[in-house]
Amino acid sequence: QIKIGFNVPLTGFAAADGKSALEGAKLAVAQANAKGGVAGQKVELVVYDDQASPKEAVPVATKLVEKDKVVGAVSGSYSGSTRAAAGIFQQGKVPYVVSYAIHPDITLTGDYMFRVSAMGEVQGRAGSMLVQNLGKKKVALITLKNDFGQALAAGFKEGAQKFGLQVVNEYEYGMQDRQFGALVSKVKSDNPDVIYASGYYFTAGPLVSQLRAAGVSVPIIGQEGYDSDKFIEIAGAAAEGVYVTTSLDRDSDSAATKSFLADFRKEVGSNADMVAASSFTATNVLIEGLKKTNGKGGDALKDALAAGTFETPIGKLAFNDLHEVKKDVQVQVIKDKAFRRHSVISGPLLSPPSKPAK
Amino acid sequence: MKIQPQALLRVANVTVRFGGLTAIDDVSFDVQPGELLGLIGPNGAGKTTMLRAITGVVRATEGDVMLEGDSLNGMPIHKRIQKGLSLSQQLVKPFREISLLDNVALAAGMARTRSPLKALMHVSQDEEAAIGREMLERVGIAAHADQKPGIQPLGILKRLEMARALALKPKLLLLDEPLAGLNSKEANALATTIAEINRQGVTIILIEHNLGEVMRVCQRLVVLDNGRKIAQGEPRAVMNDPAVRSAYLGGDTIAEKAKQPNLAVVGGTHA
Amino acid sequence: MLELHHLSCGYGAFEAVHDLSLTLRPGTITGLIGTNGAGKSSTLMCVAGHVALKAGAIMFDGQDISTLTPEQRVRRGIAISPEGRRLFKDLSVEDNLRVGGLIQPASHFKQDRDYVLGLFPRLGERLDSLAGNLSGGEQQMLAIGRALMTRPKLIMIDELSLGLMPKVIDLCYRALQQLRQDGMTILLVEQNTDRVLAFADDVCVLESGRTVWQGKASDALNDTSLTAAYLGLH
Amino acid sequence: MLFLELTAQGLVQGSIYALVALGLTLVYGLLRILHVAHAALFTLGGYLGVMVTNATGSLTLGFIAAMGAAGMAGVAMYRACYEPILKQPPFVALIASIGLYIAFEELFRIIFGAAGLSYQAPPLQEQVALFGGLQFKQAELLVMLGTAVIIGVLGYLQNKTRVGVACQATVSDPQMAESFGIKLRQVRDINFFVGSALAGFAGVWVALLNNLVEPTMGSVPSYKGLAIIVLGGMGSVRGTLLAALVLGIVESFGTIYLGKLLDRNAIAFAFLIAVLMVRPQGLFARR
Amino acid sequence: MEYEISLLTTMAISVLFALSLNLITGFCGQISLGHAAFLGIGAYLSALLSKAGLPFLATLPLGMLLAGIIGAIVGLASLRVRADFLAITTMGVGFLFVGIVRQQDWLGGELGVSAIPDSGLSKVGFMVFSLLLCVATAALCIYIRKSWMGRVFNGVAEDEDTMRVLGIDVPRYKLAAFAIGTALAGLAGGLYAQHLKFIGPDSFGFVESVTVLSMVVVGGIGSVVGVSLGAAVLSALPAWFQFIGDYKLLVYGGLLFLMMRFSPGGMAALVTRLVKRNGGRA
Ligand SMILES: Nc1ncnc2c1ncn2[C@@H]1O[C@H](COP(=O)(O)OP(=O)(O)OP(=O)(O)O)[C@@H](O)[C@H]1O
Ligand SMILES: Nc1ncnc2c1ncn2[C@@H]1O[C@H](COP(=O)(O)OP(=O)(O)OP(=O)(O)O)[C@@H](O)[C@H]1O
Ligand SMILES: CC(C)C[C@H](N)C(=O)O
Ligand SMILES: [Mg+2]
Ligand SMILES: [Mg+2]
Repeated sequence: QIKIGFNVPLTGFAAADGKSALEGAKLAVAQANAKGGVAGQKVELVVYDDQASPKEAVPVATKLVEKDKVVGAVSGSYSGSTRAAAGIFQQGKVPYVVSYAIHPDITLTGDYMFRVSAMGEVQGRAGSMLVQNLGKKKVALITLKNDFGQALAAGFKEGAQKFGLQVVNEYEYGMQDRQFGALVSKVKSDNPDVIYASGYYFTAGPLVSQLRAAGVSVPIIGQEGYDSDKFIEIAGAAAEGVYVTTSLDRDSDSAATKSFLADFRKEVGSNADMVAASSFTATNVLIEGLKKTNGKGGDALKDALAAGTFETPIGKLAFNDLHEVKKDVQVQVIKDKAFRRHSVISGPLLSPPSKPAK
Repeated sequence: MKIQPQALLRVANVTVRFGGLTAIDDVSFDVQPGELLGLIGPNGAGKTTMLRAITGVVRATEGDVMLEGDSLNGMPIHKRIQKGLSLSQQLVKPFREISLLDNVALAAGMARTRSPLKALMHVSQDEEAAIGREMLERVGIAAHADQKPGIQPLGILKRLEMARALALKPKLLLLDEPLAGLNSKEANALATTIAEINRQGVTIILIEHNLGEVMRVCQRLVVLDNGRKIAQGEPRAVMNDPAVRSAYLGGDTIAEKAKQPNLAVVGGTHA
Repeated sequence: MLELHHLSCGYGAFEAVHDLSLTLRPGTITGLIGTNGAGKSSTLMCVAGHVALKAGAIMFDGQDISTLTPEQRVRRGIAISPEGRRLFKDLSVEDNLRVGGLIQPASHFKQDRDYVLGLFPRLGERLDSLAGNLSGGEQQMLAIGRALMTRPKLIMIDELSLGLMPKVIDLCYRALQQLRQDGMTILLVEQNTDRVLAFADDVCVLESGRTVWQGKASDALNDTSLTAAYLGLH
Repeated sequence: MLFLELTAQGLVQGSIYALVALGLTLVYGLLRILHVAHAALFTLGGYLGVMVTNATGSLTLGFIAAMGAAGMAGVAMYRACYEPILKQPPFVALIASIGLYIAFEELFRIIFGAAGLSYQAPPLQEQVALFGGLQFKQAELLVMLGTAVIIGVLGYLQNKTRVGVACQATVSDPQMAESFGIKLRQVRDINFFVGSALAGFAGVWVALLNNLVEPTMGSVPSYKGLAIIVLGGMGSVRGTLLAALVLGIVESFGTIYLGKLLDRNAIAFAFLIAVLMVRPQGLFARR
Repeated sequence: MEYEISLLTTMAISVLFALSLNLITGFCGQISLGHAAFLGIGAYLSALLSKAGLPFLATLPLGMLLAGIIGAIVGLASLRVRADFLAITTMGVGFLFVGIVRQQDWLGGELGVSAIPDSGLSKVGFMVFSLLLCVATAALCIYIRKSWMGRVFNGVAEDEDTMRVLGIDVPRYKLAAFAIGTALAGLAGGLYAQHLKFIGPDSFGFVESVTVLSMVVVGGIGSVVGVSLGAAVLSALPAWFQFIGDYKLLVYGGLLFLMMRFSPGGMAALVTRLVKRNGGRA
């Protein structure tokens, strides 16, 4: 048996995403095993709950490395916990594939780190490009106060400067806020052309619905945090027309994407979201790497991952020298209660950072 | 008023107000070194408040309190205690988690506890325990030394309160109804103890409603009524003062009789 | 009226009162005396239902009330002015009296309050003060007044004269005599032994939780061995 | 205009705070327990409101179910959790309450799913235009109105009636309260029931305003409620209301004009600390 | 083995942290619901100074100093308010700390501080070092308990008004308790940062403050041995409970509740009771 580790928030505030991530990873493992596993052996996913908290992630990662002796690991968790775990995997020389945590320091931790998603800054820049593409100028920036939101805002502002957009006002709100009355009133009085608001579906749902209810009708741009059917459920009619920059394109022609979406539906019984797709991808990437090394971990696996290219539901991936991927950002728009393709953003603006010169 | 520069304690024109209520109204008196002064007056006259103003538990709204010529104004409680005051309260408040002896020893350790640093450097409590035992004996409850206050009856606690105040080795001891809750024999004994302590050089202000004992041990009386000082002087003379008699002793005057409530109202229904 | 049959009570394993039998005749004053720690307060609190009954029975008006809750006992007509006063410190004087009158119809309140204020005019000047801010004596008055507000058949007063000035003590005793005439039964705990012996009909002397003497107050005064040994009279 | 709107939004937020804190005030006022688990009843109310409304189509039924269940759960909490440890020092009850809160949060997650629930067709969402172009959702208007009425009634009960005095007597000295004919358990049960039902009531409103109930929705009220009763001076209905509204308005303006300097919680607590340093007994203490 | 080493280190740091709160809340009776802020102050200072090139060991006393000074300032606030008011005030201090840190770019803002340089001690070395500090702290606590300071703390915890009448400078003692307790929390913070190599504002929030308070209370407030036990057990609990996965926090919350409900004196009381019963049988 080949063991791969998986740290994921199953309890605590991020449990909903954690559940989705776990389903994605489990699907990847099941599919691999159905096809005969790796080097004739079955793949086993060792799952630990990290509560999305750095403090809990450290013992979890240590346990995976020391006790379970996993050959590689996948993060199905948020940035904070993933960062804390990263150091331990790096020290243990265990390749660690990160699915959707966006903190820049993760890949900087060392060469055993890999990330399959776009970093926050990159996605923020893509957001600014979308504004440009929509032909809008005056942006109200609403930022979720955590590492995710802050990274997005930084990227967005960087892009905005490049495109000559005007950020009329910038607001921040907390992870636990659900009532945005004051903020909405103020945004309304700012009278922007477009709103760029970061958040997770559980903050974005109420935010968008409250904006719309107050009569703010300008386009709203969200990002991968919105990417869940729950967002549409919460925001209801208000969700219609909201743009989302993400890594999953529901209308993709790619076979990998199509089969993933179908398989997920069949196995889990609900629609896959970005978190599920990313975790599936990360797990799959790791398994593909293992196939190349015949189940060996360590340096061999690291090199195999670094050298490989992977067909995944979120596009064709290859890692750069910092082990970040360069890929296009998908813009989805909500139409008739479903995520639909709007456009794809690509170009040099989306280049991930590469290894800092020492 | 005669000014006596050598007064140990001097209360000068003190007024205490609680919101709209004037509990003490422009009261002045002196306490001479070595004196045993009785502070008496009707319920709610302001006696306890007076002691509290002296110790700083309540702030005087106006006026000044001076100990050995130094003004105590604005001085926090603990400084006043360290300067030589000590208060035995009307409502007893022992520390319930520790024994009676430790209660007294804690007070006796004042030199050690003056600053946290000093307190941190010292561990032994032997000396203080010895003082504690002595004080408990003095007030007659040494037999209970190792028990916790929680289960003690009121009479014991009243005396514990006094032992604790004594353990501070005060120059001026303020006693608020130390005899309350004791039977006449015990009250008599404790009053004698108080007089004895006084003879050993501790100046004392005594609040008491037990007039028999007050008359027996006090050298001088100050009488408050409704926040005002209505009399002071030699006990017998004060007691004969008609103002004092009517406010405090309730001689059967005609007016008194007329005010007697109609007692039949309550209780009759059930009987 | 109130009959204690071989009553023992205490705290946890500790027995504060042993085998106390006492009968209060209706419309009389009974004094309960004894040194500190004798068990007087414990007896009162046991009758009120707050100290655990370990053996024996409490009969009131011919019925066994041993198992009733304190709340049921006061409705039967037993009121207490407890040791330590135990006022509702965060309530005003008037509200304390109001609580006293809770078991009576609201319409009685004004009348009963005025009676108490007539007894203790000092309280009338402090109606809006919080009970916790009252002076010691004022608190004692309020504790007694609050008990009276229940219109009890039996009132138990612990340390009646504690903290009261001589004039008010006189008043209280006179009021109690009047209440007795009106048919109320009174159980008094008092350190002021001379006073009790002069006023009470019956006395019971406790010592370390045991009865050492019981009988008519007038007889107690004549029993010199008793007065010398237990009552601290000279 | 913006000023008016921000004030109005502050009042809406404040009303929700008031409803949650009010239940806490009743409990705190009675038992001096920092009843963190109160927020779990708020969440319970939210869940039941959404589920019953979704199942029956009637919001009224949703309210009844939410308030009834939260009220009963509150009484059960008192009996099972607090009554046996009343004599213990206050932090014992605090930690028990926190444990209970965590357990409840997890139960909600395990039973109802981590992602939360929403109304299929959220009621009371229409906009109502008031004077001066001020706009409200129906739900927002109703929550303010409801809060005002409830506070009025409770304030009257607490201050002017025998029931109120009886309740307060049990605080200072429960034993003596019994000795004056007060049924201790009954008084406490009723207080817990009413306070908890109010939390459930608030839960339904929040669900209506956000169209979302989640296992963690009680975490902010769990501590903000405590902050409000302290700010209000502890135990008084009127003080709690005023404190909640003031805090709502402070947050409303604060998040807009100070949001870059401090987050919402920090603004609220900075205000709280500032007030307590000047008035250690709270804004509206009776003493 | 490394797993056990890491777990043991975590436990040692938690015990130290819990003891530091016990000094304030258990000994001196001043309840604090924002103690994690001081863990944070120590952690941030140590992390930043380490990154600036200072040797790890040198950062610890500095962290203690800063935490202690700020602790004393918060202590000043505690002089104004009491009991539940103090609990909520300190809770506010915790929120304020997190709110301020979030906004400071030089503290890493939301992103926190990572890549904290290694102490140079090996894993085992660091564990031993943490354990030593933890034992030293426990010894200090026991000594304080026995000293006159401990007696005064006790009195202040029970009835500060009466302490004043006994001539005790209550404010200074409260400040002393806050200063010592928060300095020790700062020490724990330095170890924490070094152990996790990553810190962010969320690691020092309300949840953390509540967690440490539950360690103290579950252990048995005031009892040094009890609190150490409580902190050791509660800090390792999530790791031990991995096998129940989804029910982890449910069980954790349930245990907190049951413990308080059936053994309000905490583990200290539980152990005493068990020992007594067994002794009785033997
Ligand atoms: N903190 C306070 N707030 C408001 N009023 C107070 C306060 N303390 C005392 N008083 C009032 O001030 C008056 C004087 O009270 P004080 O306790 O000094 O009386 P006293 O002379 O000691 O009476 P007693 O003999 O009954 O103990 C009383 O009427 C009391 O109600
Ligand atoms: N809560 C308690 N727990 C344990 N023992 C108690 C408790 N209260 C009182 N006792 C004990 O019960 C005995 C009787 O006390 P009680 O208070 O009834 O005496 P008392 O006659 O009223 O004395 P006093 O005249 O001093 O008030 C005493 O030995 C006392 O120590
Ligand atoms: C669910 C995701 C949007 C999480 C996010 N990328 C983070 O790192 O916090
Ligand atoms: Mg007095
Ligand atoms: Mg007694």
